[in-house]
Amino acid sequence: MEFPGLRTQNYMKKIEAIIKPFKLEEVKDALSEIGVEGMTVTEVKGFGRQKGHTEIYRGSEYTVDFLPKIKIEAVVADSRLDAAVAAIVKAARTGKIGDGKVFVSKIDEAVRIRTEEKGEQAV
Amino acid sequence: MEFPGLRTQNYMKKIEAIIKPFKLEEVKDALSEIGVEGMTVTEVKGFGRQKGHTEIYRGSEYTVDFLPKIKIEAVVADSRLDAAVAAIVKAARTGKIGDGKVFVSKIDEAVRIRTEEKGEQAV
Amino acid sequence: MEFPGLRTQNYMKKIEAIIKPFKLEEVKDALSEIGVEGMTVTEVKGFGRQKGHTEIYRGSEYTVDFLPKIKIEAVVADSRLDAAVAAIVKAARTGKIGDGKVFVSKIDEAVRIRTEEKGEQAV
Amino acid sequence: MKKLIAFLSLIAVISCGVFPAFAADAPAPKLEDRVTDLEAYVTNGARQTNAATALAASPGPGHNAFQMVSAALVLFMTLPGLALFYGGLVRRKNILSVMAQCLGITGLVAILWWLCGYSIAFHSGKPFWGTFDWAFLKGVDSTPNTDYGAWVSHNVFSMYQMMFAIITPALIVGAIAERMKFSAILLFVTIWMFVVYFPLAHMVWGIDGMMNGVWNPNAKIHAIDFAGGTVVHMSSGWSALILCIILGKRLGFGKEPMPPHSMVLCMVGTGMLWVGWYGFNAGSAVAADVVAANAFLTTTMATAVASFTWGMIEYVLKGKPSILGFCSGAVAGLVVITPACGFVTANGAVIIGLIAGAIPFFFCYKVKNWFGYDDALDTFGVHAVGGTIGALLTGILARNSANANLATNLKAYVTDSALQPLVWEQLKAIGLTLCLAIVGTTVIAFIVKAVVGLRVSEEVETIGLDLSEHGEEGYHAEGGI
Amino acid sequence: MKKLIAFLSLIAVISCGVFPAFAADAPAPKLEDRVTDLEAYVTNGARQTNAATALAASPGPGHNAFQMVSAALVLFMTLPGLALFYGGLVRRKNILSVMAQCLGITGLVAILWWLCGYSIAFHSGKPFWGTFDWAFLKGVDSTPNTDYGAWVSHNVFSMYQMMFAIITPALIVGAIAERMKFSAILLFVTIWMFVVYFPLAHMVWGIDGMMNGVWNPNAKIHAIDFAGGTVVHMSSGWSALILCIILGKRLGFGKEPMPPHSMVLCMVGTGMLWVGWYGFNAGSAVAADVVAANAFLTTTMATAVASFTWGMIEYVLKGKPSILGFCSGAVAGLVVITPACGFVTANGAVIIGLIAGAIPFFFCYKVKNWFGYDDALDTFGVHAVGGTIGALLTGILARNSANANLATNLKAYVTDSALQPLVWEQLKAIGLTLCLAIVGTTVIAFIVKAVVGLRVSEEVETIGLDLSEHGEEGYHAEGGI
Amino acid sequence: MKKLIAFLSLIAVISCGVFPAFAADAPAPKLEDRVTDLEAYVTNGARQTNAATALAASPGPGHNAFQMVSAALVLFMTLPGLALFYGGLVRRKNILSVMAQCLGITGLVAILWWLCGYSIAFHSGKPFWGTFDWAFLKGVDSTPNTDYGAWVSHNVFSMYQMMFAIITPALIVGAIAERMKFSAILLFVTIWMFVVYFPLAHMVWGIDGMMNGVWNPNAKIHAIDFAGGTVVHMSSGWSALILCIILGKRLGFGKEPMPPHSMVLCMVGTGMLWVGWYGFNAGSAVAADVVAANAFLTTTMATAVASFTWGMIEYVLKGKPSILGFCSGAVAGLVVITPACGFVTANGAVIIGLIAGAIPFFFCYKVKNWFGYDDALDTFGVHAVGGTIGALLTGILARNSANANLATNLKAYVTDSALQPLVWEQLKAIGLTLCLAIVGTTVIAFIVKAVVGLRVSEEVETIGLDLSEHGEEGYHAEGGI
Ligand SMILES: Nc1ncnc2c1ncn2[C@@H]1O[C@H](COP(=O)(O)OP(=O)(O)O)[C@@H](O)[C@H]1O
Ligand SMILES: Nc1ncnc2c1ncn2[C@@H]1O[C@H](COP(=O)(O)OP(=O)(O)O)[C@@H](O)[C@H]1O
Ligand SMILES: Nc1ncnc2c1ncn2[C@@H]1O[C@H](COP(=O)(O)OP(=O)(O)O)[C@@H](O)[C@H]1O
Repeated sequence: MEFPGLRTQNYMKKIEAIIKPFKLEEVKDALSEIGVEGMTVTEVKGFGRQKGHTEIYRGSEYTVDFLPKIKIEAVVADSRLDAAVAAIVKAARTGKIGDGKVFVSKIDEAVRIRTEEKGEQAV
Repeated sequence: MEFPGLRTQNYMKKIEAIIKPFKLEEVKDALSEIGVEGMTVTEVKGFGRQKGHTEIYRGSEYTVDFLPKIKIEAVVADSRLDAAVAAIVKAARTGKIGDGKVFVSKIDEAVRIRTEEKGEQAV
Repeated sequence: MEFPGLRTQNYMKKIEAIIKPFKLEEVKDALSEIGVEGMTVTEVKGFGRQKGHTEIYRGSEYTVDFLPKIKIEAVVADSRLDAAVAAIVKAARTGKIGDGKVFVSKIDEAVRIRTEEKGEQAV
Repeated sequence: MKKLIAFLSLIAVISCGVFPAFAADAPAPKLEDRVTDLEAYVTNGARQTNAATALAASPGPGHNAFQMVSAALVLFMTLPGLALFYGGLVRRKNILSVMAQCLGITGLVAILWWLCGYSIAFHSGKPFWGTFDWAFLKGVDSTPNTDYGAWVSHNVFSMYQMMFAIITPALIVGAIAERMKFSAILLFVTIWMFVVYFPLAHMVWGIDGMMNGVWNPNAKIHAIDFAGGTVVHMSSGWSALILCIILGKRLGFGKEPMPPHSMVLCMVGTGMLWVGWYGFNAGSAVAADVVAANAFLTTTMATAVASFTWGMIEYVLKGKPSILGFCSGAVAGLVVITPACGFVTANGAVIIGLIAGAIPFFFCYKVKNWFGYDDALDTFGVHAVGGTIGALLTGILARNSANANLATNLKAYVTDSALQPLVWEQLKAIGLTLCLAIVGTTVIAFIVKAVVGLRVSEEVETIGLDLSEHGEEGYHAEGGI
Repeated sequence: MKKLIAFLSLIAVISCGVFPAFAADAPAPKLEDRVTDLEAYVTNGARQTNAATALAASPGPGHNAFQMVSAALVLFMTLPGLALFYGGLVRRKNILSVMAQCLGITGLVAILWWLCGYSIAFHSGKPFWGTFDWAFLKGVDSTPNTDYGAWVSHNVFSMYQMMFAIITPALIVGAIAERMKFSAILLFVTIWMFVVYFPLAHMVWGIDGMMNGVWNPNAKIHAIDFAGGTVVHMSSGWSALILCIILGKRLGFGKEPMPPHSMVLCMVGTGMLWVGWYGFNAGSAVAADVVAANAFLTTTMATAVASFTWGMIEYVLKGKPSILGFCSGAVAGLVVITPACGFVTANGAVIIGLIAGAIPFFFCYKVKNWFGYDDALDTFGVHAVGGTIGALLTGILARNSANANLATNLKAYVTDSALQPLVWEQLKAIGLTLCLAIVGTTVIAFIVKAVVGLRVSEEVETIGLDLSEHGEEGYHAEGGI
Repeated sequence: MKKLIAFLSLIAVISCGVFPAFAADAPAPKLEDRVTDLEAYVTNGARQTNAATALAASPGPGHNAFQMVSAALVLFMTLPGLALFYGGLVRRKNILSVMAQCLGITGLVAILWWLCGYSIAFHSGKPFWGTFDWAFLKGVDSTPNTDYGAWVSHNVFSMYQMMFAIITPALIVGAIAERMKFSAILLFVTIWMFVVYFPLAHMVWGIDGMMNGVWNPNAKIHAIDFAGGTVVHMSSGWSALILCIILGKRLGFGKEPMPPHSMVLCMVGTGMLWVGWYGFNAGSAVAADVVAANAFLTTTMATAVASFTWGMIEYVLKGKPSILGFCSGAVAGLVVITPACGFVTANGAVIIGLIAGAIPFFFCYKVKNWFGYDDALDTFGVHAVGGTIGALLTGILARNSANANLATNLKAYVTDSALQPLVWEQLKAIGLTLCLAIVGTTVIAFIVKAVVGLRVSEEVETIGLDLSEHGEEGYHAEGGI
């Protein structure tokens, strides 16, 4: 399997969004609406400005700085990037601290395992 | 710790593969065979073409669009990229919808915590 | 939402660190100290040089090559990169095999969902 | 241990005063009477109170053993049975809150019970309220109280009944899960016990209770409730409905998916509930006698049939029989048979099982969505609906052949026909219970709302009650995350 | 409660017809007889049927209480005991399917039992089959049936036996886990109960059963099986082997790792099985008498020894004693002691424990891999092998000193020597049980295959039975994923 | 089953030898005596040994049933109760090790018990040590041993006591969790049973034990311990403290967060412990009599009050009542009431509950941090402290009105006043127990350290004991990871 030249271009982006768990459904729907057909979701714990809580187990106290979040990864064609990011931000926003982030980075290549389709066809 | 100039080159790539959980063993073996000595695996849920299921809990019905998948992350030297991607695709393929994806992106630097080795020596 | 020109530059990096679970607290503190205000943590399983174990369940034996690790993702401004990587390496090091890795890659854009702040302000 | 001897001699000592007939110096009781008393123990019959035999003041081992085990089984229903059944159904971030509510209610109610609850509920007094003579369980010792169990220690009976008083408010938790303040729950339960539970228990089970159809000839309503269809399930179920309506829906209800975080825990809880329920139902005979035996059979048949029915209805209508379906059916069966178990036959139990599998199903799947109230874990759909159906079916299916006491004490009401007079008595009891629960809960809810407020803040609800209200998380991964 | 009085008087009433001797107008029964009857209750002796004492028709509280608790304990073994023991061993995507199978079988078998199962198994009739006289549990009331328990209510005994009828097919689930259709399981079990279980139960325990060596003098095979080595464990275990072979291996068996998704649940289930098993073994005495007491001791010793033995064998051979090892050993010990518990001594039990820890270990670790059948959770290795060894060891270790009935009813067979004649009787019973289970299961399996098909589709198996067959998932994280 | 007849006749047979009075040819026992014996069964009174009635050699069903169920309940406390309570509190990587320790200890102790443990602990002999006459449980049959229970089978009593011998060392596991070698634990427990447990059990409960204040008139110390405050909780708790100090802290203790990996399991275990504890406390009456009944009530009240107290103290001091708080309080209440349950009144129990909720709280939250020892799961804070307080409070709160045996056997010591002489006896017992546990454990610990070493390697501890010591993991996700 060869990818001539492809690796120099950047025609796909990966969007990583860290959101509050209960917003997942809304974000998913928002993305589907604008035609993002696939994404991968991971359960994560987030540390940030949103202050954690103290847990007390008998003698031992812990400050739990890590709060449950959900990470959404979606690889999209450049053409879809802005719309996708906008959709996520809109759907995930509560206005309260801890709403999360969206990170964008380049993807050099994508392959659909089933068909070996590459590039935009794969996502 | 300084990385003079390194950051301009791209001599390593990160492979992210989303596969069906029961394929993990095969993929792992395939990668070891071609000499990939390390990888990191995460339990994820995938949303895509493969249709989900309806869950019914008494009165409430949910369409579960998220299916259990496994994400494999392996950082490899450019030289190994093609072989690695090919190995993954081959091992993870069932030909049925939902087989998953492989995404490739650039890694600017890698450090082995134990030895502080950098670059290719680190992976 | 438009990001004029931003996408060409690279003024932020994503640090992915795979560490031993019990080192999380130390690493988190080390990062906070140098002013990294946010990170996202994921429970992962790692495959590498550190040899796994054999599990035996009645008749069936498995070699468990995957060991529990924790993945820390922190997006930082370029200016902070070296300090952050150094802090992680220092805090996560036990000197024993399996200490883990640090990977660095480019981030094209970051958005704080709550405020829509972008770039360095977002992380 | 040797204590026995000691104990015997004590009995002797005591007796000198209490039962001269037994004292060394007095003529010993007739052998005839002693044998009759022994026979009474075996058949759980009336004691020889005229002649003071060696058995005087002693419980009967078989019955006492059964009652202690039954009490333990009923506690098992709440801890951990109900805590698991409910806890498995909530979201992960609220699992501990449900458990804390069960534990908190247990401690709280036990204290109220010792204080005066038992006395109010079971000491004879007014038709709807006892007295304070047994406050602090004063005088509630190991000697049987023949009003409630000729051969069971009074203190064991009081503890057995305490387990009922504990699980009843705990059932309400299901409806208001994931959003009510812990402090509000404690306050609500405290008042609710005095306003709803203690009076109801007295009316239905108190020896001079106004709805105690079997044992109180002067009852105003000649209703029957073997193990608590009205007292336990209707009272908690209807109160739960009102409370969850006043409380309002959970944030995101209907929008976000809120699947059970662990059907596994839910199923484990169901199994424990079923097993423990034998103490609840058969134990309500307050003896290991023929009535208990019948209750054991009817409880088993009704539950198994209801569980299978619910599952099969799902199979037919939804194409998939679910664990939650089998579990809900089992619990519904247990609820509906509760008031009936000591009064119906095996076939009656099977009929009850079929109905118990069908009607609550209908309420949980359809009615709830029609009205759109957020009865989080279906306390109303299962317990209120089930308890009400149960009370009614008890009226229809109670048979003299199943329980001799009906023939003796309710001849006029139980005529072994579907529309026997008892049915109307049951309807009256249902009405009264319903009103008490609904009115009582409404008033209390608003009082509590005024005093401490009912609901947690949006932020607390979002983050989850475990972290915010109890400072703990249900599960931790490696690294303590 | 006062009901007792009522009940007594009823007895009186009834008696008028049944036992003139007791009727008011007739001469009262001799005091002597009344006392003898009371003594009979305590010693679980034969009732005074000639003279009708006040005890007539009444169960004995101590024995009745024990039987009800035992029945509850046996249910506890299935729900949630077995569901957890098996459920913990499957992959996460199939945990609920195992629980659904346990719940579904419980409801189904209960209905069959009520329909005619109990009547076929326990009503006297042919040597291998009863009658339909007790269909719908007609006439099965609270009065003891002296054929099975002089002082235990008949309805309680029938429910107690029902719990055995439930857990037996549930055991089979272990072998065919993670791949058999729910509908196929229900159909298979329905036929299997009529072809294998009911007949076998009748042969071994029916009062005129052809293998009931202790109570049927005319038995063709004078075998003994105290609590179900043949009826429960051999029948389910051997059927499980056949069924899992016909069904075929799980996808990826031997290739993909399939570690237990939760050894924690498995261990919890083991504890519950052990505790519940006391109801299973000691309860099989149908009285809280000397025989039950001995069964309690032997069950405890055999289980503890077997658990420790299995763990230590692993320690020596594999270097690591595993939880699964200790758990498997405990269950194996419980299985092997089951037919023997009422007939062997403490030392006999220890010997049984040692063997139970070793031989099933060998089958699960080696034999299974040699033949390569996919007995997913080792139902064959533990239950078939264990049940068979148990039946044999019962023949070798049964001693008159352990159970008086052997001296009285099996003098010729139990000569207190290792090769006593009983051994051959046991071998015959083993052979017959084996044939019935194997032939029966083979035939039924192919019928079911033809009617609904045995196996789920590849896709369903890959995704997991929970989602595909029951529309649920065992666990959900925050956000409902 | 018909065995009864058989059994009766056997009794007859035997009797010929043993009790001529009963043999056919000899004059039958007087009716009077037979009735007295029957009454003795009901009241758990002394048996008619002079006249051999039909009851001779027979246990009493009610008491025997209760004892068997109680024994099963105490086993339930360990498997899975304690395994869950402790297992939930450790980190995920060590959950199975805790369960393995519970299972391993169960098998090991059972074997020691059968070997000679029971004989050393309960056969009369020296004031602090029995004999080997009951080694291999020789002669321990179904006939009651009137030294310990007039109407309970001796073999059942021995198994009941075995469950105590099992849970006691298992409690120690809590203090040394997550770091001690499995082999070291097995070796330690083996020696510890002979040095600490068997002697202590003999001193306190052996019929001629030197601290058996109630039943041994010649006791050197007239102390009382109803269900094991000294024997079980003090012995295990103080040994746990010493052992965890010698063992040293867990790696990262105080630095890394080590939150319970599943408070859910911990709470489930708590519920099981509470339910099982009724077998532990009420069962210690060795009869379903008046004493058991009182113990049932006091156990319930003390536990509920302690649980609520601990939770409310947290509420006030920390602002959040935690599940772990309610659970710890419940267990503390159970521990403190253990030695007292059979001797105090309802109000005494409430007082005990309040103290049990407060003092252990103080030790777990403050004292532990002051001294900085790593008692991982607070075995010392709860069991040692609780057991010690309990032994003392028993001395202060024991009342003649609560237990007739005090009036008869300890008149001089129990004067119904707070500072009655009994208090000093209790202090002596506390001192002796403390010394034995501390000295014994210290010596044993160093022996074990020398022989196999106490602690696992750093690497093993880091990776977790489950994988390294038992070759298993508690939980597996899809794909077997
Ligand atoms: N620099 C970062 N790198 C990676 N993840 C981050 C970073 N900063 C924040 N996050 C993630 O975003 C979540 C929300 O961030 P936080 O600062 O708490 O609130 P807000 O998004 O409102 O600023 C955090 O819990 C964490 O998971
Ligand atoms: N654009 C995407 N970005 C990230 N992950 C994706 C994307 N599309 C698909 N995936 C992942 O790949 C998995 C399989 O994709 P799907 O469309 O269901 O089948 P196929 O791979 O056969 O096209 C999904 O479950 C999801 O986890
Ligand atoms: N090439 C790689 N790509 C991604 N993750 C890796 C790679 N190599 C190692 N890792 C991660 O780092 C962890 C530690 O690596 P390992 O080789 O075991 O020890 P060391 O870090 O000391 O070399 C592994 O468990 C795995 O999670």
